[in-house]
Amino acid sequence: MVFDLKAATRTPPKVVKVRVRRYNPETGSSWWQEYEVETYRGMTVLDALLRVKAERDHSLVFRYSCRMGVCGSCGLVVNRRPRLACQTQIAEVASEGRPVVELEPLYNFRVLRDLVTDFTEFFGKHRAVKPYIMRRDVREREEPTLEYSQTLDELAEYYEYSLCISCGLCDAACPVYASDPNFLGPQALTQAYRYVADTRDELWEERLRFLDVEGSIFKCHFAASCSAVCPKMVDPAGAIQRLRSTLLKYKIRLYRKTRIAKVVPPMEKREPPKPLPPEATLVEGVDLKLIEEEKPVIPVEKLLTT
Amino acid sequence: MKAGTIALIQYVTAILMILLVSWHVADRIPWLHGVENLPSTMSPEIIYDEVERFWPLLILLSIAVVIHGVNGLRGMLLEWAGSNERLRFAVNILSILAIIALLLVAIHTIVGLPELG
Amino acid sequence: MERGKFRFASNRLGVMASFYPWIIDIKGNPERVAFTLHRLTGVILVGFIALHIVSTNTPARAGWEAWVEEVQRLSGVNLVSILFFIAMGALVFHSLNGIRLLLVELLALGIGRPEKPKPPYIPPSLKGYQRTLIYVVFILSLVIWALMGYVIFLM
Amino acid sequence: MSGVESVEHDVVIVGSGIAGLRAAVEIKRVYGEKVSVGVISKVQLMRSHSVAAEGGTAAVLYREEGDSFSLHAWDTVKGSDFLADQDVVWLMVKLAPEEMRLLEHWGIPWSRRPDGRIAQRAFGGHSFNRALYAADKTGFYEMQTLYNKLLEYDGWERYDEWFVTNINIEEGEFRGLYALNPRDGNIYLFKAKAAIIATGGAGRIYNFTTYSHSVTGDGLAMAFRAGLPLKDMEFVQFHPTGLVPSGILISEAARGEGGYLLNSKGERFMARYAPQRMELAPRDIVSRAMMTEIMEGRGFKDPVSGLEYVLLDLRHLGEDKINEKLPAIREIALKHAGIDPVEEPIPVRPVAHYTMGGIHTDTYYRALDVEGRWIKGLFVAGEAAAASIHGANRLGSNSTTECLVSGRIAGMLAAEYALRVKEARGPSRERSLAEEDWVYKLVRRESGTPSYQIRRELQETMDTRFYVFREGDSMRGGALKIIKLREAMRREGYVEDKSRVYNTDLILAIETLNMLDVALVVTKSAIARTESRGAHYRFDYPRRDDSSWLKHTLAIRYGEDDVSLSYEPVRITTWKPTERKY
Repeated sequence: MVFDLKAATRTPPKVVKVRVRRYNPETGSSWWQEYEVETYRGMTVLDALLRVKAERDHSLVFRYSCRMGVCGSCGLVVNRRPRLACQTQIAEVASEGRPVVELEPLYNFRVLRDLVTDFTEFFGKHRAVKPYIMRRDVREREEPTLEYSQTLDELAEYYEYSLCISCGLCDAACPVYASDPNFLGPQALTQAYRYVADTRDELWEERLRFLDVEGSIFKCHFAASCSAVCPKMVDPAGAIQRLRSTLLKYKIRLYRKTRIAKVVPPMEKREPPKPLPPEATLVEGVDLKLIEEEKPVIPVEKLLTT
Repeated sequence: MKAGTIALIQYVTAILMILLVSWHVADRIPWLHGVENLPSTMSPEIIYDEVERFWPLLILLSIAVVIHGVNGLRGMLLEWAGSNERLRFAVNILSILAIIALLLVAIHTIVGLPELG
Repeated sequence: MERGKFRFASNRLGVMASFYPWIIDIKGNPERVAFTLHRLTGVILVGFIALHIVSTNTPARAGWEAWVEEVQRLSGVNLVSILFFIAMGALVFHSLNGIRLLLVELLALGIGRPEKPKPPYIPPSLKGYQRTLIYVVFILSLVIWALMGYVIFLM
Repeated sequence: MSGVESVEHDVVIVGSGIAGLRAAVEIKRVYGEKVSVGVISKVQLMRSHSVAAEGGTAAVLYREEGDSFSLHAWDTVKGSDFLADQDVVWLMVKLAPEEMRLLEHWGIPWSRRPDGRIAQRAFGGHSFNRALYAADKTGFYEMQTLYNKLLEYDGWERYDEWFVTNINIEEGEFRGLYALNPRDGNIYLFKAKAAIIATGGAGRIYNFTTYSHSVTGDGLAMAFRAGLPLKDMEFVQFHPTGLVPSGILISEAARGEGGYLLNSKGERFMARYAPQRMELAPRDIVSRAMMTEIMEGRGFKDPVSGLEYVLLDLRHLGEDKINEKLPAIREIALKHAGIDPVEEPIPVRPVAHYTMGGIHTDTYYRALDVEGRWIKGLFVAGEAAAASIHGANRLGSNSTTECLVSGRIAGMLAAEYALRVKEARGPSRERSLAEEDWVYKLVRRESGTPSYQIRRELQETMDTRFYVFREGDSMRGGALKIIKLREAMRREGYVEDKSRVYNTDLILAIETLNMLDVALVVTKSAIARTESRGAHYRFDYPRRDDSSWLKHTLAIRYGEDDVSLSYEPVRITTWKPTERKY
């Protein structure tokens, strides 16, 4: 999301009206409820909600956890724009002229109660794109000798897309996701591209082939709302365009992944180990060199039978 | 058909159309034909001449345009159909029928063009 | 493991999201407007093409006289010519924006390179040259459309 | 309600942070379909507090360049103020490098050197550049990698947002646990052959803390209620740099990359306290230095919250270096305090950051009772465990390493144990009904004190009386206060929301009960330890006292509002305790 530094550092209006679209699953009724909240400079939407819950209405339900913008729990719609409650300053969304903060549950998700939405489908779609490294050298992958080599340029190719915190804001903003329940959605597709672009992934062809279906990348038509609302600057719109371009080139045999990461060679230069400081006094009879070279053993049999 | 193949067709027809449609539209510019207004560029003589000389291009244009258009609409209808399999099937069948019907009309236009009286 | 006794509500925006961009706050997102217009003009054009193909069939079906008569309906300001004018506007925008989309979607051009986030956190695809192209498309469409209007209505 | 529905798995994992996920991945990748796993988490998977770890993960990666296991072990032991059990430290140090390479093979974007190898950087208390990092979102990437890796496998079930209320231990054996399903408000019994508790620490007993709102010490409290001993709970680490006023962590990487700490006179005051390491001295030393500066009047005061602070200055690093190495810190300062570190220094003060203590375990993360017998089928991993790697003070970047290593060991042992046991034994029916009653009696009450008020008072008490500097009388006052709050919560704790779906009001009330349990143990253990060691610093006993206090505290439940303390010797296998100086 384009970050408006000036708006965020302003002082918000003294009192704002927090309007919440609530929903009760036991009766199936939905209504708007309004709370007045006193603000201070630096107050976020989450702070306001927490204050309402603690002091005004204990039955208001919303998700939150880390309050520092990395866990992705608190995605909701603030004044008709999907945002993270914890990193949206009241001052950004309310002004003296319109001291109102309208909160709705994330669009395009099922509402469970008040501002809490159902992420089952979302996580399922994330899983459907196989978001993990696939390799032919399975043995090396599970019993590593050394690390796979990856240069800074190769890292930069996918790094941006790996920042995704699965908050669901992109899917809430996407116009295609809104009308087509089969669409995988920007979040899942971005993760698919993150692994296509990663040099460590070897079975990219398989990934491209199963993405070549209805409801996948070809439903995207670059409304770019996903990138516009992404709180972590993941740029799903860019990723999907690259993924589509890659897939189409691959279909007409113009694309091959040229660089597949290999395990780095063992290090040649040898330096003597840095000595321990003089105050490290050993217990009598201990040979540090021996312990240093010892392999760690876990006596499973003994542990589980006693 | 694979979704990627359909998408490729959509893009290829798009490229074709950018060329063909601009030609097709440009041909209606009155000054090119030295006439006063738009309807005059569509006089039987000009049209007949055009079809005689460029009929393969016109056929190509109509194929591209019909496929691109109907397929585009199909995409939107499929979104609306969601996961209702019967609706999806109906949309796909109707699209194919629409493409065939429109192409038949277009071909008839060219094949059945009467001699200038 | 859910029991049936609770009702959970769908919050999908539905087809409206495609045709009414302001259903969400789209500040800093002209791509969304272009997307909506592209869809809208697409629908208009499908209708126009169907009609166009049927109407150009007139000479083959009913002879040249009928054709001349039909063409004459386009002169002056009337329902047919106004609809034709709208279709032409749709055509211009759809083609120009289509060129931009071909660059972006087919060739992944104009959307910048992946980069690490830094303030003020503008995603690469929103600051690539496709953004400039959007404004070019909007302005150029209007200019060409106006010219077409001159040809259709004023000559 | 006719009894409690039950769910059965071979292994249940409570908590889905790095340790919990690592355990699940270990079971799935080695034992595959043979062992079914249930992952229960009070938040959605991928949202645990582990995502907030920023700085790095320590491991000896390149011994060719002069690092050695001995050095890493020594740094850890010295950092712990010699309270660490040295055999566990060795185990962690030895297993760490493979964990790093496994993660690398599974897709984590470690920051790299230009030649394609993994980059490492300096970290407080480590005498070698051995902290691996992925920009400054290391914990987040480890979570993401493990979570994505887990998605590769079948035969496991996720229980997102299910809130575990109690674990059941009968006859020295794990016999199932209870969890509240938020979608229908029912309590389910989880029967399993083995369980792994990986619920993390208890930092939310403080208000000024770096922890997520979800870290309320639930696992520790459950174990405490089940009669298990909690070890070394008096040791709560204070990170030197928490953003004022929200408490959001400003990673140690900020100082690792060369940030200065300044007092109100503009001096780099660390020169007086740790002339060699300066800002990179261990956390407890930096925290105390900052508090000394503030108490001697060389700090600033925040007008809104009333918190006093010093400044962390990054301006000399320049915009490019900040954007390259510390993007998250700049983002946090901008979005949560409206401060651009490129132009202004950041206000910081010590903040509750890590619970060194936890559920008593042995070297291999098996949960033990107070006599040292294994509770069959029960394992503990991550921050919730106190195998005692961190002793009295944790070294930066050792926590994620421990989470990975302990997750692996616990996962492996739990799966092996599950394969050896024929069937999962559950509790008696009466026990299950009692559980329903325990949870819903809060909802049935018609009036009383809301849990928010009690929680706030608890946090205030902890913030003022159990902070960086502690003192006997003040702590005793705090303990009395906490006992009063416990009584208030028991007698008149009130849940206004009567709904069955997503009743977060109820969950907050149970959390408050848990927090009070943990706080009680912290206060009692802290009052008893009459010395200063690592993170536990007392004005009235400012010296370390090895002759009487080189031992672990074990606290078990005793009556309603008391704990009984016993002590266990530290396992010193390699190095003798010496004075700790930097």
